[in-house]
Amino acid sequence: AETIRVGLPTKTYWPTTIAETAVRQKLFEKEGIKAELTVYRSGAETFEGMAAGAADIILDPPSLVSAGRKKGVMSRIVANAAMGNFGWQLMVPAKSTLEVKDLNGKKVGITAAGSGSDLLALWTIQDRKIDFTRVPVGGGGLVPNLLAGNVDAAVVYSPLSFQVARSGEAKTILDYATAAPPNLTAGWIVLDKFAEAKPEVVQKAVNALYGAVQFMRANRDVTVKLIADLYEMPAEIAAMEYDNTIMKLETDGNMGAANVPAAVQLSLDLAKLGGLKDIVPVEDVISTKFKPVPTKP
Amino acid sequence: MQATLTIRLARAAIVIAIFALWEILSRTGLVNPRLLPSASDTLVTLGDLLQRSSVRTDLLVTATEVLTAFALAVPMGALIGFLIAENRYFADVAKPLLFFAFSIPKSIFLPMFILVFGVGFAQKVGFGFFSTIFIVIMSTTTAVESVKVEHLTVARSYGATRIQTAFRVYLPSMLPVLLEALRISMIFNLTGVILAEMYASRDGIGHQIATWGENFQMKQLLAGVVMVAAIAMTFNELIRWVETRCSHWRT
Amino acid sequence: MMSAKTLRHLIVLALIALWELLPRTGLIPELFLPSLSSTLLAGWNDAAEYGHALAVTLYEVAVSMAFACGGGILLGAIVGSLPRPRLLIMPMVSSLYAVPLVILYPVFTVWLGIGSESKIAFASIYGFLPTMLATAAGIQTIDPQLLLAARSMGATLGQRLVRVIIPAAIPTVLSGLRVGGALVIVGVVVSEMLISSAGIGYLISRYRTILDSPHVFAGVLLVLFMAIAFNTVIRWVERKAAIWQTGTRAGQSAADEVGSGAMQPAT
Amino acid sequence: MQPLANVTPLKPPPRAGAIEVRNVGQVFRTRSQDVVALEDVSLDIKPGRFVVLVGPSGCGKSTLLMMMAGLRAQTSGSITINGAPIPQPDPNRVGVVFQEASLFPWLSAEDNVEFPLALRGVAKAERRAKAQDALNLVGLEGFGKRHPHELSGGMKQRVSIARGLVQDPPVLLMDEPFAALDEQTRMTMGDELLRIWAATGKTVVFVTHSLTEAVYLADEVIVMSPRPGRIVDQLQVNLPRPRTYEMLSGDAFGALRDRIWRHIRKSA
Amino acid sequence: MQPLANVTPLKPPPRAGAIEVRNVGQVFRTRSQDVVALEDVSLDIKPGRFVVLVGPSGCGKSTLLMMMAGLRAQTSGSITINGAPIPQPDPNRVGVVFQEASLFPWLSAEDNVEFPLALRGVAKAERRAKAQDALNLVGLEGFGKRHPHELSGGMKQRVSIARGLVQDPPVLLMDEPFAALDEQTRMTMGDELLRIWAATGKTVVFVTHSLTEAVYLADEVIVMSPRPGRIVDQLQVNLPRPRTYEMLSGDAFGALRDRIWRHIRKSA
Ligand SMILES: Nc1ncnc2c1ncn2[C@@H]1O[C@H](COP(=O)(O)OP(=O)(O)OP(=O)(O)O)[C@@H](O)[C@H]1O
Ligand SMILES: Nc1ncnc2c1ncn2[C@@H]1O[C@H](COP(=O)(O)OP(=O)(O)OP(=O)(O)O)[C@@H](O)[C@H]1O
Ligand SMILES: [Mg+2]
Ligand SMILES: [Mg+2]
Repeated sequence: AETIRVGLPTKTYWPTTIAETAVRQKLFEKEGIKAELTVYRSGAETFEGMAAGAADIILDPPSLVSAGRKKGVMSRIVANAAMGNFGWQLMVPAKSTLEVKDLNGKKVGITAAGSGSDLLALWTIQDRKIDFTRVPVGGGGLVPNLLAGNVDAAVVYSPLSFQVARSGEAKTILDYATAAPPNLTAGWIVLDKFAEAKPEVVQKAVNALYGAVQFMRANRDVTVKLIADLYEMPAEIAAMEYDNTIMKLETDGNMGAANVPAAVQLSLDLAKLGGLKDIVPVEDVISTKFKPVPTKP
Repeated sequence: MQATLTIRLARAAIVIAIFALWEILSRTGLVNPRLLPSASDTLVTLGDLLQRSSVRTDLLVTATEVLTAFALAVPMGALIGFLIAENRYFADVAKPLLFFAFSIPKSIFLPMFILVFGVGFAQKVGFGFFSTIFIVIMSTTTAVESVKVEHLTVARSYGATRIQTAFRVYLPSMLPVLLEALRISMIFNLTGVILAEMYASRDGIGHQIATWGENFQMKQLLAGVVMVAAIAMTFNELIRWVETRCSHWRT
Repeated sequence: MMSAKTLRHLIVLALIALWELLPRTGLIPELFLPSLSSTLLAGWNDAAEYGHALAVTLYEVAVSMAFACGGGILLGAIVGSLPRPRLLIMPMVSSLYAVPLVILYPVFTVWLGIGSESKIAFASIYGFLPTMLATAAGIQTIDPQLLLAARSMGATLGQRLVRVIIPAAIPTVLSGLRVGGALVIVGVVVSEMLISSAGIGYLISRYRTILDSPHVFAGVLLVLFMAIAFNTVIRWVERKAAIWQTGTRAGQSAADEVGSGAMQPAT
Repeated sequence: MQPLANVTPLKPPPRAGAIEVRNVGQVFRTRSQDVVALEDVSLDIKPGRFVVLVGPSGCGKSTLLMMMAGLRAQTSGSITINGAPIPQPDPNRVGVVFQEASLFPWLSAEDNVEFPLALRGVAKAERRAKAQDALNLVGLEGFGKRHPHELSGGMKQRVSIARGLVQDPPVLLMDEPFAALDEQTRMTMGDELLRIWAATGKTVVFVTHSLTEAVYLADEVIVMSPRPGRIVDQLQVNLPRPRTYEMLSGDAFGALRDRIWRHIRKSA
Repeated sequence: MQPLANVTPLKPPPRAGAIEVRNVGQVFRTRSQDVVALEDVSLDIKPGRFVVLVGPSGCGKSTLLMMMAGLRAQTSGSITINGAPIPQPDPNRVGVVFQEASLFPWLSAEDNVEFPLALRGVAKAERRAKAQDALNLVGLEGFGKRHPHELSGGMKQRVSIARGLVQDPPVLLMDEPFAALDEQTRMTMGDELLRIWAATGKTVVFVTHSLTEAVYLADEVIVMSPRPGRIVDQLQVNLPRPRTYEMLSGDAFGALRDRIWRHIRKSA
């Protein structure tokens, strides 16, 4: 059988849960293909991995597709995975009394310049008409620096955000899942070459992945346990991750849907804010050739 | 013999002191225990982690990659370093170039390794090798340059071939410098492999550590760091063992 | 045969040509290696930004260099010349170095701050140990008779250090310095790449996150220039110190360079 | 050549170089076995004496000198210089000329000679002048700028002697200083040394393998035997001073030389 | 002590150690100026001769030896051994005992002596036996396991001599090999050397500062003067062999010694 190599940006991020579910529920097998999962350090690395020929299908935001096309890496989003920043939250230490509007002139921690958290921080600046310093502290430095007071607030990803909120160390002052306008935050991406050479493999892969999403929605307990195992987290946090992100993911992934171009455009606009110069037209970023038909477990 | 005993005791005392300090800092809350879990907690976590077969497999994978990269980088680096030291022409051509290559953060080149090797064993070993070889070359060059001319003259007068000179004069006189170099190289090697694993991986301990770090799982993170440090220290001890066996002629 | 310098320049030219041609012909995607011209263009267009970043990085490198090299040589010399501390400390020090600092760096910023201090601390440690270990190892190769002679003339520990140990170990110390200095540069840039809001490393990682490879490599080019500058300084010191290295291989070749020393049949 | 009067003490030290060696033993531990290098050695050297130490190779002469210089601790017994023990080297009391030249390869000949003065912070001009005098004295005028590897074996040894002399301590220990010199230079240097000694009132302990040299220079010759190193004879040389080359063929000289020779012959 | 007959050639080399030195000059370039160490030196040494080189310190004896050994190229002129030039060291033609012991500090005394044999791949047992013989010959029985830093100055030099002898080349160059030895050991070693020389038919070129030793050992004494180094005299020593200590006091001996002495005196 054909093997499809799936590239995932970081382990404790919902795409991993999807892909793992698809593997464990043997959805790829049902489609007659095999899958090999590789976890990368973050979105950019995953994209580089695909460009280097080490991954066939990856999950990443539209901005990277756009940037890649300008750099000679031709790829498109074939399926829409999420239309919002679920689980992403602007947090301050529990004892802090700061509100979003008070952040003017303060320091806000992000993972890396140009990353998803940076884009959200920039959006906050623009949307709330305030100005603060974005301080890249890396994924591992986010919470430590927040707790130590080196930054006044931080843009935290899930399920870390749930975890620190739960432990009472920090609290949320802005939930991007609801605050930010719905845009296409992430989609499944393949190289144009690959889509042309093996369209059936791509089709089968998205089928399996969206089958996994269906399965997860239908099987709360199994999924919560999987998340808890994979992320090495208490079931309680895993349940929050399930309710607040997994349940919000796109279920059909159709790039042909009417709302998609605008959502992609918005996503690119946000990226432009973050310093992305390599913008290409929306129609170059997406492909409507594949419409996922979720595999039945 | 007695001296070595006291030194051993002193060393043990220092190790214990470090752990005690760690424990105290964390327990008394001088340092936020969420940021620095106590030594005992970390060790307990370490024990738990080692129980997991997945962690053991990861450790094994990493150790294999590290050793392979090391076994490739050291002889090759030593050879190139030796050639550079021995051959002025080669040195003039290569030395500055190698130095520049050495001064660039290697992680920039990680994608290139994926381009060439894909993701997997070869890529990790390749990057580990790449991170190590420059320092081996540079250290070997240094070591060669510290050899005494009069000893070379003696060997020459007895008609020693190049190989004989290398093994019978260079090697023993270089040994102290060389062993130190090996030590440093090992650390570079380890860091290289772990960076490669963090970058893209399906297994290996570096990958685990990165995840723990990003999820603010401090106990696991520290336990992971202790594991990696333990691998490096074991290796260190190995080199020290060689060192004490070879260094009796030094006063 | 062509002179070494010519060959080296040819190699550099070839590398430059390859750098331009490989991406242009599409053999390597521009994402991994943008052509030299587009790199230079990117750097030129944002020269002000790079200039500012370079200033920050240079400052951090300079301070770390002072700590790493100065401290490394001094401590290496002390530890290397006293057998007791050597046996006691050296294994501990090299074991400590075995702790993968890169992983812990994000946590360290909690105590060291996110600004220049943490970069300087990280790079100093990074460059300090190789310098120190190399110095200490070099010192062990010193002829003990020389130390005895100095002692008989009443040299204090400090005098022995400055007047005997360091000059005698100079070849090793210098190359320890080379390694240490290079590592300081790497250390500063890497720590900037990990966590920071200024400096060349920051630019590299920012542009990398948005896959802007020409800007990434413009940063790399600047790092390279720092390495070249540092190398020039070291070579200058090396030439100055050539006279100290008599009696070793290093001295022989240094002496050849100065143009003295008798003709010798090929080794 | 210039008389050494030029190489005067930096701060005139008390010319009282009494050396007392009491039941000294030295045991070296090697991997295989313990080596008794010296056993129960006792000596009494009055200030201002010229004492020569002779004995077959490996009998412990250098070891004894190292202990007197405070460069090595004895395993048993005690050594005092001017009544005080010498737990560590003290250039104000004792100077050493080593058996091996032990020059610093990175310093020129004159810098090597200046080294001990530089350690004491003597001003540049002064120490350069003193070094020049000392180099002239050992016949190395014009060689000051050379580095050790550019000197012949005998020249290196002479630089080392100059370095010992320039320190001008009340006690001077010299370990086979003339071994690498030709006979003519050796004689000149011997005479120079005697003149310096007479002018400064130093105590000199001198190791040599040349019995003629021993008798020619000494007030007292101490003969040692090896394994373990012990003192087998102590001879007073009562020849008048200044010594002359004519004395070499005199009967008194011959008798002393013969007596030492018989000891050496027995024990070598 | 054992006769060196035991230390026989590994593969009997042609005992034809003719040395021809033709108009050889050596100029050293130092930072300050050029040093003419040797100028226009010509020599003809017949195979099997025992030639002694004497001259004041720094006259170029060591330099000449290094050139004969192929360890240093002459600036001008030519040197041939058995008719062929010696562009690089060839242990099958020439062996060297250096002025400084130059032992490898990381090897024990016996390993140091075995070193040249190990280079040629001689089997362990055989080379151990040969090294033992050579060490006994120089009076170091039982010191084989010691490392250089555990030996006295004279002992180191003897190990170095043993290392030179164990190779057994047709030409042996010895640079002040006995300088650090006491007179008794020196005599014994001299006699041993003469026996080996007679038994093996080697050519020996020997540097010494002892004129007595020079005349006692030599077939021919070559006297050099310094700055620039030149040959000022060449004396045939026609005393009968084997030499005895009685000859030392003979007139012929004294006359030769005096003639050399006058040269040295003039030039030192
Ligand atoms: N560090 C050491 N370890 C072991 N043995 C030593 C050490 N130093 C000296 N010895 C031994 O002690 C004895 C005396 O040595 P010493 O150097 O004092 O002799 P010496 O009288 O100076 O001889 P020489 O005339 O040959 O210089 C020798 O047998 C030597 O092997
Ligand atoms: N590498 C060198 N560079 C410059 N000058 C040198 C060098 N080697 C030797 N010389 C000079 O050449 C001359 C001859 O030196 P050489 O060592 O041959 O003397 P020698 O006859 O062996 O003296 P000694 O009896 O003192 O050993 C000396 O003046 C010495 O200073
Ligand atoms: Mg001695
Ligand atoms: Mg000489």
